[in-house]
Amino acid sequence: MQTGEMVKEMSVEELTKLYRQMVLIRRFEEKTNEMYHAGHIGGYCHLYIGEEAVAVGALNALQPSDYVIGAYRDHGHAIVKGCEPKHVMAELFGKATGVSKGKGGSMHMFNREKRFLGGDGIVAGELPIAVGLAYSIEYRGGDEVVLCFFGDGAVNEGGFHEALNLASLWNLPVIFLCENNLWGMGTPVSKASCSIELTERASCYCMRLGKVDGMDVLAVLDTTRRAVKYCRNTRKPTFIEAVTQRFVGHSVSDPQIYRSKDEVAKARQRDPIDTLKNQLIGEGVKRPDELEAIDEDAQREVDDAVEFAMQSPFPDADELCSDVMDTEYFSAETK
Amino acid sequence: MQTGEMVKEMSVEELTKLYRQMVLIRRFEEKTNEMYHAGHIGGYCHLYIGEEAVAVGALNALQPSDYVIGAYRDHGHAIVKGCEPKHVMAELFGKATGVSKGKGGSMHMFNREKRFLGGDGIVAGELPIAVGLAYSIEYRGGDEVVLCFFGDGAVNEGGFHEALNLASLWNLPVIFLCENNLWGMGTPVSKASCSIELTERASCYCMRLGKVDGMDVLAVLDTTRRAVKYCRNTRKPTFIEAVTQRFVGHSVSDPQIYRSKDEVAKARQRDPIDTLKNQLIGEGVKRPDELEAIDEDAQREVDDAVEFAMQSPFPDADELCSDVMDTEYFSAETK
Amino acid sequence: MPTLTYAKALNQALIEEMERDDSVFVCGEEVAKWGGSFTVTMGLLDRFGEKRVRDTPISEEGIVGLGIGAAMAGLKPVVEIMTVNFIMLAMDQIVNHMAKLRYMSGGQVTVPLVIRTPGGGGLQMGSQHSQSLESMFVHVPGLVVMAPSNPYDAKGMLKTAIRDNNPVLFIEHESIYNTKSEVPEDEYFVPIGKADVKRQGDDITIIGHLKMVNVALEAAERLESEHGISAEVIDPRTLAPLDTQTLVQSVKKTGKAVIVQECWPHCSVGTDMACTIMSEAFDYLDAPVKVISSANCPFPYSRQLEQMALPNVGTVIDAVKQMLGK
Amino acid sequence: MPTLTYAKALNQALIEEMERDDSVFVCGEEVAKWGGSFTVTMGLLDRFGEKRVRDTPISEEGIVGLGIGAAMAGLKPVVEIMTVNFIMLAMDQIVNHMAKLRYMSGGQVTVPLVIRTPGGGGLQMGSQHSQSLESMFVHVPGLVVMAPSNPYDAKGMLKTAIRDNNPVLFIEHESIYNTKSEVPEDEYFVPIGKADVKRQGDDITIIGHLKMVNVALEAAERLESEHGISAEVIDPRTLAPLDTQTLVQSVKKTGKAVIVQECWPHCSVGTDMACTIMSEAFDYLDAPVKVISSANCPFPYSRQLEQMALPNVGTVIDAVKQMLGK
Ligand SMILES: Cc1ncc(C[n+]2csc(CCOP(=O)(O)OP(=O)(O)O)c2C)c(N)n1
Ligand SMILES: Cc1ncc(C[n+]2csc(CCOP(=O)(O)OP(=O)(O)O)c2C)c(N)n1
Ligand SMILES: [Mg+2]
Ligand SMILES: [Mg+2]
Repeated sequence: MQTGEMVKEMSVEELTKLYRQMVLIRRFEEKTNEMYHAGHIGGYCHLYIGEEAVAVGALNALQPSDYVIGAYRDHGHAIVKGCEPKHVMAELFGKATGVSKGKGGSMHMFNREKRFLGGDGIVAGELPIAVGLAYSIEYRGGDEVVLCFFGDGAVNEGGFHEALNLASLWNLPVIFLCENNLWGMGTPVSKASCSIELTERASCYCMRLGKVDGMDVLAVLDTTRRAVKYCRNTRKPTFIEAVTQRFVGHSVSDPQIYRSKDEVAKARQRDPIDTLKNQLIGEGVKRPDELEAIDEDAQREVDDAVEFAMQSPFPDADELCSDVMDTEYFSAETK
Repeated sequence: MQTGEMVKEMSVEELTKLYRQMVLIRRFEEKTNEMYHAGHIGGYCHLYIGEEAVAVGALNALQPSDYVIGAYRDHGHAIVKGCEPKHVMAELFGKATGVSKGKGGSMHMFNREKRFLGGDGIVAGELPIAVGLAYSIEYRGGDEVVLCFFGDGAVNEGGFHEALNLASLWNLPVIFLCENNLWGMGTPVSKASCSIELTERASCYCMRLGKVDGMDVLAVLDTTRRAVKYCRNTRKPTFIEAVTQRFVGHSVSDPQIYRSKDEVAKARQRDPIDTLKNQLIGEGVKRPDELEAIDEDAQREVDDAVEFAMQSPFPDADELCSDVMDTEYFSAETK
Repeated sequence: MPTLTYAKALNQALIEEMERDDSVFVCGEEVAKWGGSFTVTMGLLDRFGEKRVRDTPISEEGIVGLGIGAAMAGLKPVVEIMTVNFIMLAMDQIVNHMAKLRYMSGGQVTVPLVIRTPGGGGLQMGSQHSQSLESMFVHVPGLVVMAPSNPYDAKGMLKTAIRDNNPVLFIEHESIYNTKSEVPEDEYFVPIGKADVKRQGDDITIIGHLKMVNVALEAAERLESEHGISAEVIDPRTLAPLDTQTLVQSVKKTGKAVIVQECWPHCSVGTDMACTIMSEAFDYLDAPVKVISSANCPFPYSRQLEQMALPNVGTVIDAVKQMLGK
Repeated sequence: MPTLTYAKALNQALIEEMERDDSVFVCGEEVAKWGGSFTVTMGLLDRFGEKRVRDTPISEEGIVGLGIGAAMAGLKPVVEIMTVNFIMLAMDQIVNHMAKLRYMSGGQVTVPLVIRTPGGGGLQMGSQHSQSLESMFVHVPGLVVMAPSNPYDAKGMLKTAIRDNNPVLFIEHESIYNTKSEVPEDEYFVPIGKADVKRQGDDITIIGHLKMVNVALEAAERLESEHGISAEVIDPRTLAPLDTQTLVQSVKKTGKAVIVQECWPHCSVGTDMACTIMSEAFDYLDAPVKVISSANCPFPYSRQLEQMALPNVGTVIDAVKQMLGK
């Protein structure tokens, strides 16, 4: 479907939601960057600025009971899948009110209730796990699907290969969504993958392949919706490559010596938020001032999130060694 | 090329060599089985009976300076690449005169001088190493190639994926030769791989693919020769699937409950040794009695190998902890 | 009481737990049609069907990940890794995922996955197929590590492992699958974290796990009959969390300890237990705890060499005699 | 003498060895253009070109295998694994290949491969990025394991590692790359298997490696100035093979030892050294050797929690004072 048509067919609420979520992520990440440099956030911190259309488009194709798992660049995915920004921000601050009680950090956002099963800091580590989530669905005869995000760099890990073969062999409902932002740290796809067409790299697993412009939220939504429908109906896996751009460094402390300012400037000309904004205004769905109000509202939510994170307590000392194991080991008496 | 034509074009010596090597492996493996059950050989022991045409055909396409590395079903490969049968048998007996001093065993035949770099007991473990061997060739600007053998089961390991991508990405001269004997232990290819066409599984690595009847030694020779030529000239990797059959169990102690006697009987009708024998006789290259003489000679060599192994001493006790490290660590004085 | 092999006892545990709880399933290389390389899963495919007893491709990383994901979603997978040697391919999933997901998610996610895998040497399998790698798992917080030495424990421990809510590395031993012992017909469980005093004694404590329990017991019998030495033999059974108390108590009583393991010496279960005992029973010890391990080299193929590489009854007896000055 | 950072000292070692020997090459994720995640390989690409300084795909198993193969064929690869956490993906190549090829081939094959990789915590990297996993490598026979604590050792040890004929795991520490010390301009080497007494003392021996050497030294200074306690500080530098003699000699002199490590407690370098010392200096010890480790849990992200998880100067001082009854 042309995304212009989609704007005409979708409800104002739906469209507004996509816009708001992208803006919310953008503001959230900008603030995260600020808070990192102000010393409130530590460790590795990977921002999603520029790539918002992928998570927003893809996750809006799901039903709430579908599982989601992804990589370490996960703030946006966590928020769209249902974590409150304040709990994500509190996690970044290492506070007890964070989604993972402050123990996980930037790369390990979790919300089990919302079926967001993390953030994974090991490149491609989440793919075999996604296959297991899907196995559980088939095992129980459910109709859910699993949406698994990973980067272009993950395609070269052995775990990618084992996971795609298993999912295909056993007909498991996983949507493997490769967020191809053209770089894995400072390595371009061409220096990491024998083919720069990542759909080609997935072409040997006998599964349906798709490629989409990851800078166009409606295109991502449309493509993912089809994939989800296919997956839900056939119970087979599919692979989608979403070509996107990160407008910022690999992490907050990346000086980006490996790519030109020009490349980034060019990428920014296709800002996914602007694209949708123009469509919404152009098609008369929203007025500029209405969108501005949304922007402000998102900014407020992010500011509130920071306030919440600031006010929240750090974890108690006894949290250090809790959640390691269920120390109530099974015993015959507890039967 | 039709293999019938090859018989006409090749020299008697070449053809005889192929025949003799296949027979030698067959007799060697039969004797190995006997010696295993007589208690002279222990551990895991995987025979190559039925698959001889693959190693013999492929290895005869190489020049001596080319590297070879393979899996645990390696007696035949070791012999064709230049290990003396008596040293291979002695290795099986765990004797000090074995190719690996009795420390390696059935799965770990090595002959560094002949550039046979093992036998590997980890499924797909040899593939990344093969890539490293090839890297060393390119690094030095040599013209050698690497021939790397592995089974159909190895295709589903992550190491396969990483190795093929690397070799393709960096243009390294490796011939990846998949010995598809249709089974990985008791698992048929269809239960392990999303596609039963293993060339399809290798189709995403942007390398030349080939498939060959692994029960026809001349076909294997021809296909591998082309691959070696391509590889030597272009310095790029290639993938060959040789479809073959093991006439016996996965290892000497496999009762084969997973496949029918019928399947095995049918496979035996295409015995690669008989096929070549018929071609040689049919084309008047050799008379039956000449071939019988070769058979007897091979049998004698195997009997001598057993005699040699029997007579050889076990390793000395101090061999236990030698060859672990080079204990002459580098120090400034040794500069 | 019926007598069962170690393999059969494990098989019974699987059957009982699978009958009781639909969410328990088994997967791994050759577990279904073949019945498991060591026959532990024999008959399960016919009984429970392919959904619950599944042959996998040779993809160790993939199938451990599969087990983790399924466990996170509430199933109770029992993944077999054919031997512990191959688990090196799944270390990332085990160390960076299975052991940490609960913690990293602030307790939201649980991973009630059991990985069954046998190790050990003595069968001339060579360097890549003879290892005892349990020490690596004991090193990593977040994992329960169990290692039964006999059919009774095997069954009771596997049932507990499956019922427990934690990730469990369940280590078996390749050369004791055919050893037999009495196994009750009534349901029973062996608790996590509880060592077992396999033999009472006063003069010295001998500690071992897996096959080395048998070695220790045989050594103890001969020490008694041939040398009049009364050895206590303890099998920790669970290696993590370790039942330090039982070990230390015994050593406080005997004042001497020998630990025997098939692991390599360094950074091992054996030296770790020795360190704990020497720390906690320091004033009770007449001599340092002696740790007998496999030789510090890859395992050789050749039979005699391999036998030299492994601890045996003789080496245990010698160590005890030396310690007691006999 | 010029003062260099730990990162720069390593960088110099690489440059010197690469200039000397054409067969030395570097590869790994982000080692070329980026100059290494921690700047250790900065400038090498320009100097030596892409053949010798090569960015790889994210394929840890593949690139360790690549290094093994190249080393078997006579090259001298220095493979960087970005952090030790990711090495779990290459464990099979390390444990089942790199460490065993020499032995399994009866001594024919040598694997002069150096794997450089940093570990350690304290930077809020979270559970999957803060580990100290060197104990796993020390467990496995066939590997040299080196772990320098300062720029001088870093340079001299890396040069030795490259020249040596054995497979070497060369463990660095993420949070000391910017620490500085004097590094001679003339060529020098630090030998394998030689501990270094970083500070002389009489009352107690403190042993640590990597960053914990700095912690131990600071604790020793404060123990001296604030409590009049004279602590000897030893850095084993090579963890395998361990310089047992130097450790034991010191403890025989002081009669007391504290070991401090960032590793987790069980089956670790620390408890292993403690076991060795308690065995070999049993009669000289006034108290059991105390091992201070990271908390037995995955590393938490939150700063305060993480700081609690790690040993620090205070915990060392407390342990020493307690041991000396002060
Ligand atoms: C197994 C593993 N190897 C290396 C790293 C270090 N690392 C972190 S992010 C990254 C690049 C990943 O690139 P890509 O998959 O394209 O994701 P992106 O960062 O572009 O979103 C690397 C190499 C890691 N986290 N895990
Ligand atoms: C990593 C690993 N996993 C499992 C095994 C156990 N195993 C030994 S052989 C084998 C089957 C391999 O099949 P294939 O690759 O087709 O080779 P074939 O035996 O048919 O020659 C398995 C699973 C192993 N050796 N290594
Ligand atoms: Mg990327
Ligand atoms: Mg096969």
